[in-house]
Order: sequence, then C-alpha cells, then structure tokens
Amino acid sequence: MKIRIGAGILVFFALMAIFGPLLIGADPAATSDDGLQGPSAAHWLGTTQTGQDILTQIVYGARISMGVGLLSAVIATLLAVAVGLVGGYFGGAIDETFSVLTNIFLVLPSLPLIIVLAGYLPQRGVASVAVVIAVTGWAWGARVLRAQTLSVRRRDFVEAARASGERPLRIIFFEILPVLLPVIATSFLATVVGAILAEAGLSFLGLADLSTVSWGSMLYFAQNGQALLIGAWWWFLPPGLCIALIGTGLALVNFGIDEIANPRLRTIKVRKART
Amino acid sequence: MSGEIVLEGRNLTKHFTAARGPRGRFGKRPPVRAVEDVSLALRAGTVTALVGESGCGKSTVARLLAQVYPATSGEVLLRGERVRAHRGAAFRDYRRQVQLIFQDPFASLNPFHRVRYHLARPLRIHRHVRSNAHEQELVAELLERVSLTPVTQFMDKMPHELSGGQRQRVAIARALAVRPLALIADEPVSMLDVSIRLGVLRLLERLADESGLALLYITHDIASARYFAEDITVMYAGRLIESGDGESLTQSPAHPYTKLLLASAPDPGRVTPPETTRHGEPPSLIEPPSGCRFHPRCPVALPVCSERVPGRTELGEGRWTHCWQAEETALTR
Amino acid sequence: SSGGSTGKSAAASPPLVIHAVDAGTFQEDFNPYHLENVNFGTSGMIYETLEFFNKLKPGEITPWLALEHQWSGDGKTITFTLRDGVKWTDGQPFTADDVVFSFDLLSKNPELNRSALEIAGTKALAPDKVQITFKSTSYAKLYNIAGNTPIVPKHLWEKQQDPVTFTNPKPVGTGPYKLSKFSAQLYEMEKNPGYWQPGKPEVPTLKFPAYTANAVQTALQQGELDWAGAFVPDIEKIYVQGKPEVNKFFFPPEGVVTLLPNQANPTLAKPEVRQAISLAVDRDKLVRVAERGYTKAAHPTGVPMPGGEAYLPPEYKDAAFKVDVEKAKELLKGVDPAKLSFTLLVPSPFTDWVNAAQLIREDLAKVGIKVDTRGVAFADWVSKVGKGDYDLSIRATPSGPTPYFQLRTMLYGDLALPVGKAATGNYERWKDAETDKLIDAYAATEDQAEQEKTVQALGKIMVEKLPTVPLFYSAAWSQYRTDKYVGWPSEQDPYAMPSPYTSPDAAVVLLHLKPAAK
Amino acid sequence: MNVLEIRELSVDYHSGGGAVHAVADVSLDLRRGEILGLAGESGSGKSTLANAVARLLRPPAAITSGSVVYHRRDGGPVDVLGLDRGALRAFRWKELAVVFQSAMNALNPVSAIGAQIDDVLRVHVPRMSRKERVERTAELLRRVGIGADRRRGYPHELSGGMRQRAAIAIALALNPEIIIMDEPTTALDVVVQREILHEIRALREEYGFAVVFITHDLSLLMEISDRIAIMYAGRVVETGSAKTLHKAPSHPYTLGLLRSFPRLHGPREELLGIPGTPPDLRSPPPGCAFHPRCRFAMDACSERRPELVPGAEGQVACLLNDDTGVRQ
Amino acid sequence: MRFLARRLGFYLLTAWAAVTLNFLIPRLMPGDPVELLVARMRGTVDPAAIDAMRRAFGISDASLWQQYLDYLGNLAHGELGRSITFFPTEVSAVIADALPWTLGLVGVATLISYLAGTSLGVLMAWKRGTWLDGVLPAATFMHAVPYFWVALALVFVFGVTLKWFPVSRAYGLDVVPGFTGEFAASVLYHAALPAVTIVVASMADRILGMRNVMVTTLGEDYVVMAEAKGLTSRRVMWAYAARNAILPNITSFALSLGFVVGGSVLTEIVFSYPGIGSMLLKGVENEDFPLMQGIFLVISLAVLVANFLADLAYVVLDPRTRQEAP
Ligand SMILES: Nc1ncnc2c1ncn2[C@@H]1O[C@H](COP(=O)(O)OP(=O)(O)OP(=O)(O)O)[C@@H](O)[C@H]1O
Ligand SMILES: Nc1ncnc2c1ncn2[C@@H]1O[C@H](COP(=O)(O)OP(=O)(O)OP(=O)(O)O)[C@@H](O)[C@H]1O
Ligand SMILES: [Mg+2]
Ligand SMILES: [Mg+2]
Repeated sequence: MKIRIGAGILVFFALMAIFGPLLIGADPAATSDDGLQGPSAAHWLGTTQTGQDILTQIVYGARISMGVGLLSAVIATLLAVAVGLVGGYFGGAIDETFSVLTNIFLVLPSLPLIIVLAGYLPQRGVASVAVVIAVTGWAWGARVLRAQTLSVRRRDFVEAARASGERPLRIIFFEILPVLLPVIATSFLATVVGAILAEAGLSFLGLADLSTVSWGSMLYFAQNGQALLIGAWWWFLPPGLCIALIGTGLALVNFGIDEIANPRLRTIKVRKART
Repeated sequence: MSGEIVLEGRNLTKHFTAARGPRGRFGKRPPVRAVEDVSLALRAGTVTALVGESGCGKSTVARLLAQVYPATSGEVLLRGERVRAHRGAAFRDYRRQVQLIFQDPFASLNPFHRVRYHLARPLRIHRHVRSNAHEQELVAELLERVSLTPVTQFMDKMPHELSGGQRQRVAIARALAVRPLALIADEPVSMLDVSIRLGVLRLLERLADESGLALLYITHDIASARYFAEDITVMYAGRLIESGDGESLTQSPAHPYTKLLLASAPDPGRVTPPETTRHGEPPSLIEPPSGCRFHPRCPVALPVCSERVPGRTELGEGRWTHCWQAEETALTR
Repeated sequence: SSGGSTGKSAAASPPLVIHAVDAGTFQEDFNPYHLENVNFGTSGMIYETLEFFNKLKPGEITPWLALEHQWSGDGKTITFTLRDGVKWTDGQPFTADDVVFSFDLLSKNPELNRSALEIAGTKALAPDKVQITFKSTSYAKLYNIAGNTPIVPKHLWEKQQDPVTFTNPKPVGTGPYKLSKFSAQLYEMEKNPGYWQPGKPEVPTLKFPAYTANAVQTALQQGELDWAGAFVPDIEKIYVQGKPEVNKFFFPPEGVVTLLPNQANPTLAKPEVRQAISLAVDRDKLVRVAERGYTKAAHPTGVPMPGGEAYLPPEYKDAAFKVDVEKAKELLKGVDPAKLSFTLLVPSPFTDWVNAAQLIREDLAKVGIKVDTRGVAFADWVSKVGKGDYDLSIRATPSGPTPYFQLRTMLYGDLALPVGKAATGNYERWKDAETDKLIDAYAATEDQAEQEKTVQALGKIMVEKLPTVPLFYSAAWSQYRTDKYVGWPSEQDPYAMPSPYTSPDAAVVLLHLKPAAK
Repeated sequence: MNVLEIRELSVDYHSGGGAVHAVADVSLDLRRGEILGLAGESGSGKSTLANAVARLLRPPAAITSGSVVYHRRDGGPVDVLGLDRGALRAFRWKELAVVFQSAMNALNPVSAIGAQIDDVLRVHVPRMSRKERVERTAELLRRVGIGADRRRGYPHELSGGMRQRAAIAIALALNPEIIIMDEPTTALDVVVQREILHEIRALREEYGFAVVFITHDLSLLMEISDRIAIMYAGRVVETGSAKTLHKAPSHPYTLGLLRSFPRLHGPREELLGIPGTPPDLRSPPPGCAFHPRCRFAMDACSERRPELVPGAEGQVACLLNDDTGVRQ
Repeated sequence: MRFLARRLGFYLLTAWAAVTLNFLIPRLMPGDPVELLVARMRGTVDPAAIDAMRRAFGISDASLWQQYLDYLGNLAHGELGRSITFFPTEVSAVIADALPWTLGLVGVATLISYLAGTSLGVLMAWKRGTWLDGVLPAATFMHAVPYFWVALALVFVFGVTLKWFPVSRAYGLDVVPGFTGEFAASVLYHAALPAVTIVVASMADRILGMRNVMVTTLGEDYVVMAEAKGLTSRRVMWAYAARNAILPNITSFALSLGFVVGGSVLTEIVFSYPGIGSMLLKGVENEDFPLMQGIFLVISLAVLVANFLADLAYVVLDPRTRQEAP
C-alpha cells in the first residue's frame, strides 16, 4: 500500500520531469510583463515577479532537482557499495581504513561541509553540485552496507560459495550484492531524499547555479523577491511542496521496502477479537 | 577399519585473536582457545562422527579441515600430503577435494539463485562441464543422486520454495558437484525437523557407502552418531577426549565425560533414570581450566588432572582416550 | 546655540533609525580605515574628511575640515588650509598635526591605504596649513586625498602599537556625532554638542540596528526604519504601501552597468558586432523587468545622468539607445553566423543580472546571436572576468566624483592586462591610443573645463566605437520616511548621495535634516 | 482434578495469503500438579496454544473460538479468555507463569536479574517491604542454584544454563499453579539440560504446580512428563500417559516420531522416520492432515477428519484406530 | 572504559581529519578573497591596494607544508586567524559571539525534539492500530520537508500574517542584554519560531526511527515475558521496551546531530538569527576562508563532542558495554 502510494507520487514526478517540458515547451526562464500574478487560467500557478510562469518552472525544475538527486545518489551509492562491500568482505586493514574514513564522513556535519565545499566550487553546474552532495553523503550507506556485509559474509551460503571455489569479487557481486539489494535500495532512496534536500538548501542559499531553474533556485528567487512579505504564497509554496512530496514518495517506498523485509513494522488493523 | 586415510588433521590448534573474527562493538577480546591439539583422520567410504557439546569447537575443527581459515598450529594432510597453499589454483584444487555441508539449510543457499545456479557454479568453476547441454545433464544427475526427483521440477526452484530437507539435499548436491574426496557435514540435520532428519542422514550414509567418500559427521547428538557413524570421536572444550568405534564407545565409555554425556542424553529406553548431580557449566575457552579441561566437573578427578594434560591412552581395537584415570588403569593392567 | 540637546528639543526630536549595511551582528570596530562594512557611520559621522565631493553634481566640492586646497604646478604637492575652531569630541583642538599624522599613518601602513595614495612626504606648515607631497602627478586623486581620507586624532592614535588591527572601541572624532552605545545588535550615536557647524545636527540620536538582507525588508514594511539603503524587490507593496508622501525613496545613478564584450574574442573585437548587440538589446525592458523600474537606461556615453550634463559631448547631448533589429541584422551580414555564439557569464547571486541576462539572450536571439547564459559563483565570476576568460558578461563600473573615474576604469589601456592575468579594470580589454591619451590628459590638469572636455571626447568614443555596451545605471538605494525629519536629498535637490551606506555623504544628509513640522 | 481445561480452542494468524489455522479445535486438560508434555513438529502450533492460554497472543493472531477455564484451588472456575485487564494481570504470574524458549531473549538485557524478580514482587505483592523482596529474591535464586550474589548480575554475565535457571526463578516468584515452559532447554547442551529437568521435577514435588512442557524432542518428554499430548498441524492427534505412548503409540504420527529418534541403549532398532514434509497450515490437506505422509493411510483418510476419541489409555484421532492402536 | 578510550581515539582522529580537511579545502580551491572584496566594495578600494591588503589578511605564500604547520600551531593556541569580512576581528571572537546563540537554540530544540519524538515514537509503536497511526503519514511528510521551507512557512503564518512572533534577530532591540528577566523573556520569545522549526523538522526522524526500533523490540521475548509477568502496560512500555529500543537510537541520534546542525544553519538564515549558521553563510559569500574554516571546525568539533556524549550515554544505559574484559 505504502509502496503503491509512494511509487505513484514518484512516477507522477518522473513523468513530469521527462515529458512535462516537452508538453509545456515554453522556456522556464522566459520573462513576461505580467509579473506577480496569482493563479489564473493563463498561469495555473501564477507568475514570479519577473513574470515567469511558475508551473513551467516547477515542471522544468523537476528535471534539475530530481536529476541532481538521482545523480548524486547514484554516485554516493556506488561509493557506498564499493567502500561498504569491499571493506566488509575483505576485513583487515582495508576495512579498518575504510571504516575510519566512513565514520569520519559520517560524523562531520554534511550540510556545513557541502556549504563550505560549494562555496569553493568554481563551476556550480548541476553535475558539480551533485558530486559535492555525493561526496558528503555516501557514508551512511557505506556504514549500513558494511554492517550488512559483515553479517552476510558470515552466512553459510557465502562460506559455501567460497568452499566451492568462487573468487572474492564474484562472491561480492554475485552472492552478497543481490542479498543486499533491498538495503542498497533503501539507502539509495534515502540518499536521493537527502540529495534533493541538500540541493534545495544550497540553491536556497544561492550557492548553486541560479541561472538553471530548480525547485531550490525557485525558492531562492521567491525569498529574494520577498514572496512572503508581499503575500505571493503561490511563489514559495509549490516548490517546497514538490520537494516534500517527492521526499514523502521516496520515504513511503522506502518504508514499504523496510516493511517487506521486517513485517513487524507494518501498521495493523487490530481485530477486536479476544486475544 | 575400511578405506585409506583421505584427510587428516594433525595436532590442529586454533586460537581466535581479536583482529580477526567478529569483533564486538566494544573493543578487543582476549584470544579464544577454541581448538587445542586435535588430530583426526577421515577414511574413504567411512563415516566418522565428531561429538561434543555446544561451543566445544566442533565447527572450528571442521573449518580447519576444510581450510576455511588457517590453523594456529598443526597441519592438514590430504592423502598424506601437507596442504600449504592458501590461495590460487593449488588451493582451489584442495577446495575441490574437501567440501563442507552446513548446519542451517535455510542459510546455506543464496536466496537469490535457483537450484540450477547453485549446482552449475561449482561445475563450471572446476571445469567439469563442456557445454550447456552437458551442464544440464550433470545437474540432473546430481539432483538424482540426492533423490530430488523429478529433477526437472526441482532444477528451477528458488530456495524458498523448498522445504528444509530438500534444501539440505541441494546443499549436499552442491558439495558433490565438485566431486570431492571428503565431505564434512557440520550438524547437517540439527536444524531439521525430527521427522525428516532421518532421510538426510540416510542419504549421507549412502554417499559414503556408494561413492567411497570420506565423511565427517559433526553432531551433538551422540545417539545419532551411534547409528550413522562407524567411528566416534568425542570432544570437550576444544580438546579430544575419547575415540573409538561407535558401538563400543557408546556402550562402554572410558572417559568420565563420555559417561556423563551418555547418561545425560534423554532416552526413554533407559532402565533407571540417571542420578543427577550438579556438574557446573562448561568452561570458558578464553581461560580454559589447567590440565585436563574436564577436571572441574569430573566426579573422579585426581590431583594430577588439574596439573597436566593427560596424554593419549590406547585402549585397543582402535580406541583411545585422554584421561589420567584411564592412564592409571592401563598402567596397572 | 549652546549645542546642548537637552530638555524640550530632545523630547521633540525623536531618534532616527538607520539601516546602512546588512549585518546579522556588529563587531565592535570603529577604525575608519577599516573596510566600511565594519560599522557604518564611523567615517563621516564620527571622523571627517578635508573636503566633501558631491557625486551627484560632479565637480561640486564643499570645504569641510579644510577651507581650501592649493596644488603645486606639477600636481605633486597639495597644501590645505584648515578650518579653525574645530575640536575633537574629547575637547582637544583639531590641528595640522592631526592631518599630518593621518596621512603618515597611511603611508606607513599600506594595509590601511585603501586608495593607494603614493604619499612622499607630509609637513605641517602652520597650525592651519598642511602640505602633502606625492610621488607622481595626483590631480585626479584629489577626491581620494581630500574627500575619502578620514582624519584621526594624533593624540590618541599615536599611542596605538598596531593601527592596522586597532578596533578603536571608543572613537573620538570631529564629526557631528559620537558613539554612545554599542551592542552586537544595535549601536547608537548621539549628537556632538561641540560640533563646528553651530546648531547642527538637528537629529539628536541615531540608532543603527543590525538587520540581515531579509530582515530589513520586514523592517521596512513594518515601518521600523526611518532611513535605509536596501534593494527592495517590490517597493510599492513592501515599502511605499500607498503612502508615497511619507515613505519616499530616491535611487539616483551610482555607476553604469555595461555588457562587457571581451575583445580577446575576434568576433566581439569587430565594432559592427558590438553595435549590432547594442541595437538589439531592449534596455527599457531590462530596466522594467529585471531592474523593476528602479533605474534608467544608460546614456550612450555611459556618463551618469542626470548630473553629468557638463560631461556630455554636445553632439550626443540628447542621444539615447533605440532598439533596431533590422539595422542590427544588417550590420551582422558580413559575419559568419556560426561565430555568433557566445556565453554570457553572470554572478548568480545577482538575481537582477541573472534576469537581465535572460532578457538579453532573448533579444540577441532575434538578431541571430546565440547566447548561453551561465550563472556562476560570485568569486568565480570575479576571477573569470578579471582574467578575461569569458565572451560576454555584465558588470557595473562605479562612478567617482566625476565620470572620468568610471571611464578610466572602463577604458584605460594600461588596465587591459593580457588574457589570463587578473585585471582590475578594462575587463573587456579595450586598447586604443586615443582613449589613453585623453585619460592621461585629464590626470595632468587641474582645470575643470579642460577635464570636462577630455571626458566629452571619451564619451564620443563610447558612442562611436562602443568599447563596451552600456545597459543601465546601477542605482544607489535609499528609502527615507518624512514623518520625523525632512530635508532629504531628492532629484530636485541632489546635494549628496542619499544612501545611508555612502560616506561621508550620509553625514552630510544628516546635517541637512530638520524635524518635520507637526 | 483439572486445573486448566481447554475446550475447542482455535487460533488463526491473519496474514497476506489467507488465515493460518495454527491451532484448530484443541481440547486439552491439565491436571493439578502434573507435567503435561506437548510435542510435535516445528510449526504444529505448540507455542501458539501456550500463548493463547496465557493470553499473550498479539495481532495478527486471534482466538477464533473456544474457551479456557482455570480452576482455582479453593474457588470456582475462571474464564481465562474473558478476564479483563486487571484480572488478567493478576492471573498472569500469580496463577500462571511462563518460561520462554530462549532465556537470553526472555530476560531484559538492560536490567539485573534481581530487579526482574523484584519487579514481579513489587507489582503483585505490594505489601512486601523492600527488605522482604530482597530476601525473597535471594531465596528464589538460591532455590534454582544461583548464588544470591548474582542478584545484581545482568543476563549477559550469566551462562546459558544460569539464565534458564533465572527464568525459572522468576516463574516461581509467586508460587503459581501452572507454569508453561516453552522449549526451556532446547538451547542447552545435554548435560545442563538434564540438570535443569531434574531441577524442574524437584521443584514440582516441592511446590505442586502443574507444568505444560513444550518440546519437539519426544524422547525427552517421555522421561519427564506424566502425560503427553502430540500435536500435528494445529490439532492434538493423541494424548496419553508417557508410558503408554512409549510402549503403544496409537497414532501413526506418534509412532513415526518415536521411531525417528535413535536410541543410545539397547539394540539398534530400525529407524522409520516420516516421509514427506509438514503441511502448509494455510491449506492443510483435507481429511486427516497427516494422511499424505502416513504409511497406513486409507482412502477415507483424505475425506473424513478423525475426531479425538478416548481410546484405551488416552485419546487418539485416527481413523485406523478407533479402538485399537497401531501396535506392531 | 576500553570502549570509551577507543571512541575517544576515533574522535581525535576525526577531529584531526576535520582540521586537515579544513586546512586543505580552501587551499586547493581557486579564488582570492581580496580580489573579491575589492569587487564587492564597488570602488571604495583602489585595486592598487590589493597587495597590502592581502598581507593584512594574512594570506601567505609559504609552502603548503609550512602553512599547515603554522595552522596547526595557531590552532593549538586557539587562534583561528582574523576574519576577512569583519577585519580585523579575530575569527574566534566572531565565533564566540555567535556560538552561544546557536548552541542555545539548537541544543534546546534538539533536546525537545529528541524527547518528544522519542516519546511519540514509543507511543505510536505501542498503540499500533489506533488513531496514533495517523501521525505516521504526517511524520513521513515532515521527514522530507526542507528545514528552510518549514521556516519560511512559519514566518509567513505566525510572523507576517498573524504577527504573533518576531521573525528576526535573537532578542528585541529595546532590551539590554544582561541577566534580567526581561532579556530572558525576549530571547525566548525570539527563539520560539526558529526552535519550533527545528523541532518540527527534526522530530519526524526521531518518531520514525524510534517507532521502528520499538516495534521490533516489542516482538522480543523479554517484552512478551514482561507482559506475562502481569506488569502494568506503562512499566512494560517504558522500563522494558523503550529502555531497550532507545539504545540503537542513541547512536543514530548522535549521527543525525550533524544533520540537525546543518538544518539549523538554514533555519538561522531564514530567521536572521545571529548564530553560527548566518556567520557561515556570510563567510562563504565573502570567501572568508578563516571564518569558514573556523566555523566549520567549531561545528565539527561540537558534533564530535555530542557524539562522544552519546557514547557515554550508551555506556551508562547499556550494561553490556560496561563489562570489563576478564
Ligand atoms: N571466528 C571466531 N572468532 C572468535 N571466536 C570464535 C570464532 N569462531 C568460533 N569461536 C569460538 O570458538 C569456540 C568454538 O566454536 P565452534 O563454533 O567451533 O563450536 P561448536 O562446537 O561448533 O559449537 P556449536 O555446537 O554451537 O556449533 C566457541 O567458544 C566460539 O565462541
Ligand atoms: N506471526 C505469525 N504470522 C503468521 N503465521 C504465524 C505467525 N506465528 C506463527 N505462525 C504460524 O503458526 C503456526 C504455529 O506456530 P507455532 O509457533 O505455534 O509453532 P510451534 O509448534 O511452536 O513450532 P516450533 O517448534 O518451531 O516452536 C506455524 O505454521 C507458523 O508458521
Ligand atoms: Mg558448530
Ligand atoms: Mg514454538
């Protein structure tokens, strides 16, 4: 159920990101003279101060926001898998090094680190922001994966594979990795949420490329244009809601996966029977 | 005594140190003296049982024999040759000849792979297959050997679609796929339901008989060892205590611990219920008792028991024990 | 007047609440040589300069601590005659020694010498006469010398070991105000009763609360501030609120924003391409949409208007930019269309420029020029533009006391460093012997008429050769409320820069204020 | 003299693919002071039955029908399933205590052993003073063979056997009438197991409580129990005294179980085992649930479900044996 | 104790890593703060003065290694250099001014959020199947909402529209800082909205985390046993289930501190709260290396200390860690 609602939300946004721009066509940055209009038939979600159509921006922004989220989550997950699985499987000095590294990145507060790193970024394109977020965001996944790898590598089927002569890398990727897929999926999804939030935060601070339209940069402009003060709720409400909704969708899917793995977590309908 | 010695462990000792092994979250542990000076030989076509209570080091012996990890000291010999390599082709060759079967059939198959994959991988790794058709043929043959018929039906099942007994059979088939000389079964049935244990044990027995495999059957159930093994070796707290052929060992145990074990095992057929006294807990392997490790619980302990480790006393007919009492009787005899 | 602001007059005259610079908190630093974003009012209100230059009326110089100045023939020595009867707020008299000390301080501590004055020597000729010698002809630096160098008391400052890091928590100056209260969120100044302009100032107390860029908007909306210099995204809604008589604002030009065409790019080095770009850009729309109508399209000469009338070449007095797409296309006929593709670099925190870039892109597309706007970090933009690593960019050039300063920054050949080296001006890398000759000529004379003429010639070059493309003026921000005090500078009476963040102009404004009639 | 009467009790687990009838129509009596063994394969519903009696089932489990009646030593019958919260709290532990399968998991890992006994005393015997409680705790621990100084020890500091003893001490705290022991010795090795069994018998002699002893090790039950009930697929298929079952099992399943255990002593009997696999409780086989694995199955077995009927020396549910056993 | 010693060692290592990272990042990245400052000052600084200013700001040309040693040496004396933005104020002074506000705000808000979130999580797990399940979707939503957006929304509703709360600064302009009731009241009043933001935005994680662990814990035998022992629900819920469920949550709570601190940086900016967050942004905007470094260092160290405290709490709460090696 949760998975379904969550996936529904995600599919909606994914479709919006992929096909929305084709349908709408307009340039999200295109300005016009009817600035600061409330929602109307011409502008479903109203306009910004410079007359940009907010719906168009939301649709295009979905691409950037989700793109950054996905890209950095992919990078972070690859890092996490490499560090977590390899360290966890081989143990020894590699593992010690990896886990100290992981723990360091885990304890260092990531948003300030992102802010500091982004502050130095020469090119604040989508890709570089994604990389910065990924670099600071892989540690949690690596830690979880390492712990899981440690337990999985002790399992008999791994021992059995080793006993039957499989090579380490094949064991890691064919025996252990599939078992960890749900864990990887949850950590991936959590990273996506984190990355979208981080991108929004960065843009909001004006530390990302503001000439590309993302939900975060929309919020930045809304804040800069004092949307709050002039009562232009239609300007700052939609981007934030979209971020929260995507996050909710991802979280729902995540909790759904958790519940499949751990059925106890499900919400239950208590039958009024004598128990 | 049938068959030649296939696999032999000589004076195997294993201490787990902190750096390896599962380290607790909270700092280092002192070394665990899990196995001390264990020698064991497996013969072709013979089932040998290794019996002992939980935590006494049975699995560790099994893993040492299978070279899952290296021994702290002592050596493993395969057909009389010392095993040296721990990686590379030579080691893979060793792996091919000695195979393990695990306790928990629910954990020993990867839930993501089909039965076919589990059987085909070892065949491929060890280059037993020539073509896809050949692979199919060999897999079918393996399934038949472990009585999973009709084979076509089982080939494409996922582990979760199998019952515990069926899984254990798949695990056995996988071990057989590499065509080993020796098979080490670590409590292969203790996780299975009583009613289906028998089938798996019979299968193992048959394999030893028919294929001439050397089989080590590890169990804490001495009664089943009596039924399925020709030789029984009893272990206590990391050391061997007594060994001999199944029937005579169970009927006339020499070591006080074996006696205690036999007396404690539930048996409705017993004529008089055994008298029970407190024996205390099994010892810690981190700081094992000095001398004979059983002496704190032993009803007939001698002063020497706490001082020196008893040597092996041959009792004839292939039986021997490590006990100062037995030593004395042997001397006086 | 006795100067004592006691009793009735204090009660009748409320404090003035000022927001000058965005700050979350204040640091206790009243060293006037430190950067001005430290604490506002240090320079002007507490410490004064020798003369006052009205940037809104280029050429208008008011005597201040000095009554007059005299250049030597070669422009290397200047002699000031000081005002008599000026006192430091601790009661000590202001003398030539203080001026000598202040200039020596700068020459000994280059870290404090923000205007990079090349001081060769100082001499107190008499208690009211000071002579300062420079290493080179310095007519053009008069503003920096007389109008932008605060004078500090020798008797207090000479005790300081390290004037560079001295934070001067208890400032003593000659200005109309003295510091009365300091906390991290608020500092206050009160009237200097012994100020040398009798009866002034009429505003007894100044309050400087700390506001961040965000908070100041709310404060303006809620009427907490009497005088502010903030960019307000929607001034009618947020600030004026239907009361234009009370909630007034005045945004005079402060500098000119130009579209920089990097002439290291061979296509942009062609004058017809620059002309075409200029013809295609709809400056009125830029001003209306991106700048929210707060400023005006620039005069084609780049000279800030109004105020710079004297500096306009007569033939272009009434010139104005007009959009002419057809003519632009015509001009581009001979240019390979494949080459007409540029990136337009903008610092992404400057949202109005980001929007302007977007509009420019739309406009240039109409004449077949493809523009790719790229928002980059402020630091990156500074570094890229400085090194000439861009095609097009937008940049503001600040004006000085006369348009010359701005034109020199924009056009002087010596500033055009090779691509790859960080330049401090002339970012478009304009190299023209005639231009350089004119600029040198201005610096070599003291005669204002002569100076005006060279600027006119420079203006002509701007119009005809278009080394860089003027867009619109950058505005000085100032919002002021007339319910407590009147007498603010306005378009009709531009006696000083109206922004509270410009010094020493802000002090001049305060001295003009009178309580509003009840 | 029954202390507990279970009548036609059924428990379902409601989960994704339909209800699991974990306990179906079970009727069982527990006599005062006896040890009743409950045996059966894994998943046959032993624990579910025990938890139902102790009212410890949690969703998705639900009792669908049946009754459980408890007879006080002095008073009238108590409908256990109808007890309200307060009464249930009093019933639990004062009248009925439980020892769980794995003592490591059943003891609160963050609180000392003594505190966990003290907890019970404080709630149920509020008039006891602190000092009395400490004394009682020490006595209970001594009674099960743990030094009183271990009162402050945490579960992880005790060995497996000691933990199990501690769990028994907690169960004894209020002198209950019934103690349900769900596989109390499965995790222990045989030597320790024997000691604990001995202990249980001795305590039973002393206090006179009745025990429901659950295990799947039939030979163990044979030794310790007075009476045994065998469960298969959620139903009781046979009950009888330990001796009878050992000598003359009436149900083919009981026979199969008995002949699955190798014997230590005596001649090497042939082991029979039970072919096939335990049924899926979501859709148990029609008729007698055991018939697909039964070597004596008849056609009727797949059609008619046998009722549990009193036989010669107990009860049995098998069509073969409406009166005679499958003795061989 | 061994455990704590190990953790302490790890934190020292991490602190060193933070310090080094802090040193390296600005030096490996392009950009020149002085040029930037000149550009920002719009003509009030003559470009010819750049060199002298660079010297004043202590920007050095020494070898990287030498700079590193100097940096470590200065750190050891608590010297973080002079801020460029607030020249010549010492970075340590800037931080000393800002830190108390952040510590107070984030500390109190985090404490509230932890206590409330944990309790709610416990209750939700305990009362599964009741109306409390309705909190779950709300928590899921809140879990994904950006801090600053919550802040903006609160500002809009309670600050701008209803005008119930002030929306900027840490205390009223008309109060004099000091140990007076008036000042304290003003501080509390001003902290209300930012604190609510942090609580609201960070509580969801606590609720969800606690609920999950708690639900798992509820299935443990010792909880069933506690119930069987006839204890009151309250006692079972808190002394048995929650007491154990909290343990794994302590670690995750400590690790999430970094996240909360990050979020509060944004919160501070929205509320113009004069804390570390606003300063950090200022530093970043001005490429004020010393300031950024100092603040990042302080934040990192604060999070490290908080983590160490969490470890201590773990040791106190979990008897299994107190075991001395035999
Ligand atoms: N990797 C390891 N690191 C540290 N100690 C270990 C390790 N493996 C086993 N031990 C310890 O060695 C001892 C012997 O363990 P082993 O698994 O061989 O016992 P076992 O006889 O197989 O017990 P069981 O019947 O429970 O399977 C135990 O005390 C165990 O805790
Ligand atoms: N939470 C649950 N949800 C669904 N089915 C369950 C649940 N718990 C138990 N069952 C099912 O109920 C049946 C009876 O379980 P129970 O635990 O009572 O068996 P048992 O006889 O105690 O087995 P064991 O010997 O393994 O402890 C089993 O088929 C089991 O699969
Ligand atoms: Mg084992
Ligand atoms: Mg059970």
